[in-house]
Amino acid sequence: MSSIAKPLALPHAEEQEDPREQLMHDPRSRGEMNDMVMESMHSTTWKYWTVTGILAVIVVVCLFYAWYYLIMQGLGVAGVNRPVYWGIFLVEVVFWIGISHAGTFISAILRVLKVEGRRPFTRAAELMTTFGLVQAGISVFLHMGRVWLSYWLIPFPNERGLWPDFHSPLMWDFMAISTYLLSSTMYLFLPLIPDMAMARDRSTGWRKAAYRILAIGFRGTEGEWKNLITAMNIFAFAIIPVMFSVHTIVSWDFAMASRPGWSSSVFGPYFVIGALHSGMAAVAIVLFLIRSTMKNMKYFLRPEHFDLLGKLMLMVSMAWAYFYFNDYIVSWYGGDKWEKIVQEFTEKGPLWYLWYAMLFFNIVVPFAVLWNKKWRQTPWLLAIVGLLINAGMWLERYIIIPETLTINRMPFTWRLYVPGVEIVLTIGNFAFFFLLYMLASRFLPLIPVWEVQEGHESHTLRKIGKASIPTLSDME
Amino acid sequence: MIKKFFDALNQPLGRIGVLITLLVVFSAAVWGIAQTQKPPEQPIQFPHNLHVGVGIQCLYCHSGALRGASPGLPTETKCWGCHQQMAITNTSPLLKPLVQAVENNQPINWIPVAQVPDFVRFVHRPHIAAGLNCEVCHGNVSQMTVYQNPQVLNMGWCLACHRAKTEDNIQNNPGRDPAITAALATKRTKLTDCSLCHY
Amino acid sequence: MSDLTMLLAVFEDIEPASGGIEKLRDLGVADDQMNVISGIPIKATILGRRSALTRVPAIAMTGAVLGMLLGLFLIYGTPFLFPLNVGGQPIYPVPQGIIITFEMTMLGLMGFAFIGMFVDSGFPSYTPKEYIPEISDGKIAILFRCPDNEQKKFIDALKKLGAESVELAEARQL
Amino acid sequence: MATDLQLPVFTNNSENELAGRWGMVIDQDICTGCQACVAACAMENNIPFVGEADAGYGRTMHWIRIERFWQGTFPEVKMTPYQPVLCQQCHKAPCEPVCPVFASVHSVSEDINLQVYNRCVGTRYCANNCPYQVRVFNWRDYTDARQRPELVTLQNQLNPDVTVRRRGVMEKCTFCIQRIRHVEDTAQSEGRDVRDGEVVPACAQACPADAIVFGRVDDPTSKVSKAAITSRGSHMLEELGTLPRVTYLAGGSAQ
Amino acid sequence: MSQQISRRDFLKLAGVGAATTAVLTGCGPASRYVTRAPYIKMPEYTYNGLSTFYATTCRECSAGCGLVIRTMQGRAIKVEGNPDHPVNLGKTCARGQATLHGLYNPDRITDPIQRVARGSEGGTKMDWDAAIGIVADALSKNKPDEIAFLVGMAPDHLFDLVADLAKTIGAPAPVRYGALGMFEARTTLVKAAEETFGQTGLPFFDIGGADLVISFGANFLETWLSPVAQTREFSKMRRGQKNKRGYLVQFESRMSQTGAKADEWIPITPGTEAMVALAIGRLIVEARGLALPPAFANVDVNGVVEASGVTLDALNRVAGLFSLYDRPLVIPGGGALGLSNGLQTAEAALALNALAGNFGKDGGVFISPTNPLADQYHRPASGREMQDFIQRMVDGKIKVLFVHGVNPLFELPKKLGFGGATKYVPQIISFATFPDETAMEADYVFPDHHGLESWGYQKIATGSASSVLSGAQPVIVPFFNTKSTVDVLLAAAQKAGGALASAFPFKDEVEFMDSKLASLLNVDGFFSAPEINTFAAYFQQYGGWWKTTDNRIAPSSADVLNRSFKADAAQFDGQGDFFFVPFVSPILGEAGANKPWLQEVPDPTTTIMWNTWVEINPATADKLGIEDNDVVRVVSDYGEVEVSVYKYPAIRPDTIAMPFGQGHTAYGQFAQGRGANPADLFGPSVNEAGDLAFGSLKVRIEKTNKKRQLSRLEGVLGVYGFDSK
Repeated sequence: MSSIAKPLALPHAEEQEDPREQLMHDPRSRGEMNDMVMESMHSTTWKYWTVTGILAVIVVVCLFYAWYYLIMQGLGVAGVNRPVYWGIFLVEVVFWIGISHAGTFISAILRVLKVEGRRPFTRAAELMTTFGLVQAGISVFLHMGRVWLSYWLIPFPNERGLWPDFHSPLMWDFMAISTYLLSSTMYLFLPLIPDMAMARDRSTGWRKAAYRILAIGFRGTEGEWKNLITAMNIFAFAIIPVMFSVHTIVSWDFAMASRPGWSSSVFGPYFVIGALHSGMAAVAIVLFLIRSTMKNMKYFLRPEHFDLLGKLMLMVSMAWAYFYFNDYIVSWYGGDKWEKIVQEFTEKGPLWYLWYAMLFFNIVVPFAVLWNKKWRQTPWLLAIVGLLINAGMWLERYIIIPETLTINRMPFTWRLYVPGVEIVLTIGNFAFFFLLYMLASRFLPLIPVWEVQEGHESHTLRKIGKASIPTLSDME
Repeated sequence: MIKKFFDALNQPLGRIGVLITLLVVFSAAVWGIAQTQKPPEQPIQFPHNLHVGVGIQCLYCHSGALRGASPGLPTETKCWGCHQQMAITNTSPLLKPLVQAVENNQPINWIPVAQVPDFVRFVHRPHIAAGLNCEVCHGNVSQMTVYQNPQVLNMGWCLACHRAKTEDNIQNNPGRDPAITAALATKRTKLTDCSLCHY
Repeated sequence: MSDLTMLLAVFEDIEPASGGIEKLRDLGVADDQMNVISGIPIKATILGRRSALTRVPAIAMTGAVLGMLLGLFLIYGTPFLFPLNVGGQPIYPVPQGIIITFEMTMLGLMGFAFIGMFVDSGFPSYTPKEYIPEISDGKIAILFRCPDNEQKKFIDALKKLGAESVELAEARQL
Repeated sequence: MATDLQLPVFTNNSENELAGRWGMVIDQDICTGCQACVAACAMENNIPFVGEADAGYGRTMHWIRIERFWQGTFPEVKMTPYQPVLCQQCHKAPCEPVCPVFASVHSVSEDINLQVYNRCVGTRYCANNCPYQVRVFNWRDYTDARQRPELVTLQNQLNPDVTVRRRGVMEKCTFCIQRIRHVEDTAQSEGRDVRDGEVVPACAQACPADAIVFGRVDDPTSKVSKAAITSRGSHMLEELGTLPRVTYLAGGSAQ
Repeated sequence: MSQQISRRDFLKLAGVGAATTAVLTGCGPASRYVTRAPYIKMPEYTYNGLSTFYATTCRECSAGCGLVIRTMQGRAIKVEGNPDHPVNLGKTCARGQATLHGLYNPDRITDPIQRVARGSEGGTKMDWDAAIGIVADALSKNKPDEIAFLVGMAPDHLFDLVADLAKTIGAPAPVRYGALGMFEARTTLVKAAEETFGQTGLPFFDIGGADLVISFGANFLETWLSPVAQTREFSKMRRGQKNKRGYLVQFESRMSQTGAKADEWIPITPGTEAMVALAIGRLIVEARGLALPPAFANVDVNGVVEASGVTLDALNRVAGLFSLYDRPLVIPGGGALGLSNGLQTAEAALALNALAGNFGKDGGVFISPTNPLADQYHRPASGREMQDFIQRMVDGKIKVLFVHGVNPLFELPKKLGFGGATKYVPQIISFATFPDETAMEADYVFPDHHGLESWGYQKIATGSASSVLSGAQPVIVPFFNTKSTVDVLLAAAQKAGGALASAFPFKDEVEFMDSKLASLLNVDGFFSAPEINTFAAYFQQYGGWWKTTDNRIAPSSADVLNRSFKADAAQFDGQGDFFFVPFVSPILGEAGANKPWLQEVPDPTTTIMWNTWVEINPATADKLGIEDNDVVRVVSDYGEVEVSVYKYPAIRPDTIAMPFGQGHTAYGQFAQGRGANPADLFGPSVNEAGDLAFGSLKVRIEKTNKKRQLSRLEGVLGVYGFDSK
């Protein structure tokens, strides 16, 4: 006997999804949202100040004092040696630039593609971009042997008649990172202007003065909006290639060197994807922290957003695995003697466990967790996955830089790298990132309220047949 | 509190205060730089003008310039060669350090002034061989008492001359002879080479 | 012509606001005598207005050209000023030139877009302006000029259309 | 007077000088690994010593090192011929283009590879990119007598012709350019060309086995050119196309 | 850029030192703060920027290489070889290069001092008049036979003076000693020559002329006799001949630097060198089908194969080489002679040379030229003689001991008891330049100049075909308040008065030297002069005087092969499992440990810097469960040392080796407390020639569960694989 249908599911299995669980279909008035955001900025507990204080102390000791010590003593206090001339400092540079990619990705690419789920957390991601770049910049300077002369990288006319050498990938890097830092800071600022105006309108005292300055006199007239939106559109389109170029150029620092394990043409896209991998994961961590520690954020940051992030993370993880495999198999199959030695060293050398840990964190963990929608929508779980991915990506950079550098074409010099003061400075770097974020969280509206309201305006529920279907009208 | 501070800055007096602070910082920096450029105190306030005036050649005391890198500074023996025959030597208070140095067999610790940094190798000989007179770089010493550098000895200054001397223009190559042009190019390659001075 | 007064009409929602604009136009207020101040960007067509002119793209393009020229100078001009041989590479390299020119072009583009936004909107300006803080709470305000003596007429008409308040616009410190 | 404004024309003619100027031949068959070159180089070039801990951690400052490997196990064990490794003065040096500030540049006039210490900002990219791993970095202030009081008297030995490097600066073998310059200057003052064998770097000067020969490689009659023309000769990592200026003559019983 | 105070103060105020100036002046100071302290009193001719070069003689070992020191503004800048000098022809070794670090060593003794107590640091500074008074008193107030002189292998003019002095006052002849001499086993070589050819003198092996060199333990490229000259000759042997590449075969139990250069390195049980040499001789004779001469008659080839661990194939191959090559040369030396049967080894090797018929021919064996001053060869005291000397000390027969140029507390094996014997000597006067162990134990230290601040000459023992007197002169004015020991002794002689004063009427050192050099006037050399001032000027200018002819003496080979040679098994002291091969560190030598740059020059075979290691075969180490860098205790019957392990692939599994040169308990900051001294393990046994049988030891290894990282230049990962740490 043939049946006309498969067994039916339990009733209401699909109806359980209430559209009101989505931020866009749970509108509140702008004033209410403004107050919520303002309240979240104003409420500081003793816990907040304790954490901030501890972070500040760590920054002063582990970053500023340790840096002073490093400068006065020379890089000998770090673990770099011959042949590992580049150590954790550059791992940090790549790592933080990677982190910084998430902000641009979310606010630029998703803005261009009109992914509505981005609305509440573009700001949080953009802040990560800027603060991540600050850390990357610091790490570059930490890395330099004579940092006090780093201004020689700036092309300016001088009495020596000397200019920087644009043949050098580091110079491209310098230009690209400066461009990226400047443009991402501007891009952070543009959508912030209306929110600054909002904050200006509802604060007093020094905050008022500061917001007034930052709101640069914005009222919201037609012309102002038009200019702002136009500028933002230009930025959204222009910053995407810059973002790709930045990490590609970072990868070229390695790929341009004729070193086994580095000289690879897939490094550009591989690094970009790697950057997104760690960046997305970092967004997950930061969103989780914001949501769980700041007031009123559970309204703005909802499981649906973690779901979106989770999907992106899964996608990026797969892409990363694809690119890694690409890089791997080419050198595995190609049979270049030195490439093979590098591979053998990473897999079977004294640091073999780092390689396995990297693969586990970067591929296995996201694959295992992020397929499941329920798990994706669990913020703490996503944060843990994010943490592991970040650890994995940090290890990936560690394997690419100090570990690969151990192997070169002169076996007589092969030597392992043992980090020294870098560890302290890394702690300082992380603390500085979180300190900046903590301070910013009480000064800048972490939710772009006007964008959320804009979203509310364009979303409706439309009744089609028996169901109310969330519907988006393009108002931009 | 902070607001008050910002408000105070908006007052005319506050703005003047900011201006004054900036000025003080700036002039301190200028003063600091100026301090580094002041000529040092020499053990003997040697009057170059007097010695050049009586017709003593630069190379008499700084003879190393003819043969090698450093022209050298004269020892008390050289001074004494002339000064022991002069009556003023024993009477002038300015010459007391010299007399003492000779009597105690102590050196005169001249402080070199026309110095390039340690990472620059400057060799006098080829410059003299190229026909440059001392005063081209050291200024008119006959007008100075204690020597002072007439200009900042920096890389741009060196390079400008090296380039000018090898530039292929009418002055250097009046007949526009291709052979001279080629020779100038070769010379320029050498004279603008980093390895000429830095090693 | 009699003196003009500046009025500020505040609406709760977009619909009445667009009605208000239409009404004002009917009442003879020219398009350049009104402005809409809103907490979110609203498309001009929604309000039935002509789109505001923006010079930002033009300024940005100028910046892009300037940036490109700077990039070209850096990569091809500076080696001309002091040519130095490195690793047998050409003094005026093409691939590197693409990178530097690209970065500088983008920097110019974005930098000038940013500056253009400031210039075209007259930012930053801290002088008192006609504004009410409710706008950032999502209200829409129409700022318009009307003849002094017909004030009442305009207020009534707009109130009828659902304006929360129509008052004399007064410049205030933002 | 328009010609006065004419900008000088600079051409890059390094491509035409592939033969190079200065070169070295090292005969591994007679190098006895005695390290005299290492010590001589250190003394000539003001190379600081770094102490036991740093030396064991790959931070020795030697500009020349002698490599050796093992083949086989006891009793058929053999040591590979000693190989002094120093800067190969590549014509197409991978270290040069990667420096962002032109601290690692090519001397077109001498066709050697320069490290301009005072220009160096310490990115260490050049060292990474050097396939021969012959660049050394001043990891600490090894030459600062304020930090190392033992140097106060030892610094009387410093060669005034060579810059003393401080922390954060990359350095490497210069082919004893101070000696090249000195000899060139002497020759010029005597109005003659530099004679073959007149320029001797410190390592070649010390080498008791005369395993190191130095001279002009663009002169086919020079001792070094003649020494290089043998079936035993090879360049290190020749496949990289760096055009090194050091020729190694194979050790062992190879003809 | 000047030394201006205000600027310096400003910088201090600015508080960021270098960075600020860099920013301010726009140029990074690579070295502006390295102060080259002005050399206070410059002669007029040094004031310009030109270098001045002085010819002198290296004093780092007794080989006597000629140096030319580049000086600038009164400072010695660089050591270069003297190209005219017949020993080294312009070449130097690492130790010679680093001699400047001795000259400017921060630990030099700066003033004459009287120790408060023996062994204590520092002491009371004295002035030189008082010091001379003390020396004069010591010379005149003691009975002549209670005065003893212990001097090093360099310089010879001092030795001549001391010898004359001893003769004048009737004291026993001065004793010369040096650890290098002990490790070279010079006495054994001399004795072997005497017994084999009946001629005294140090054998000379013409490596450069040979095309096949078979070496029994002779580390002639490292520290043995005259390494620079021998390296040059080796290079000539290898590649200096037309269409022929010289071949080197090395028999030893641990691959030395010389062994590493060998075309064939044949590991051999220590102590079997003599029998292997004789077996090879027998195989050659048999292969050629000649009548077996008595020299090789007693050897049992199969027994040799078994005892030595060298296969019969290998022996046959080496024997075959003798007919393949035209000019074979056999060299005995180094560790092979420092065994109980060392003399037999030397003689057996000479017998092989006799078989090769190379005596007095190119590439053969000679007796080294006698020195130009035509007195006998002053070899270092053998172990037996040193034992006698120490016995005299213990017996209280020495009331005053003068020590110069040698550091017996370090260089003599501890077991010989010099350290204990010093307490029987009421007065010890050291002339040490550095605060070495012996100077610490002395009552007075009257520091001599460093070699580069001194006048002098050195009689070249070997290394040159012609007879050479190498000259030394000061290249800078003395850096510290030191005084030439010759001057001190001359002044003391004057002060002591009497016969002493009239026997040494010299004003100073130079006058004394001139009196010695006077015998060379009008002798045929590469220069000659009719009167002493001209001669002395040339002597200093050229860095010595030498003949232009070949002055080597051809030994007579008449009866060598008809003698009967013994090849006994070597005797080993102790019950350990391992043969012990001590060798002199090729870099540090006996006295290089206080020179920081020598410490940092890697050892040629292991690439280790700054420390001592013990070499163990990897297979043995694995069996014992020992890893690289593990600290083990090496125990002999006479002492023990703790030292880190280096798994050395080229050493016999039943042998361990340790370098000599470190393990100082004094001798300045760079040497003190660094490494271990293998001489602490040595016993008192000597070979038949009286040389210390330092290799006649069996030791055992005990684990300590400690680890101490050895500093190596090599990257372990690349050289020994990823598994090694």
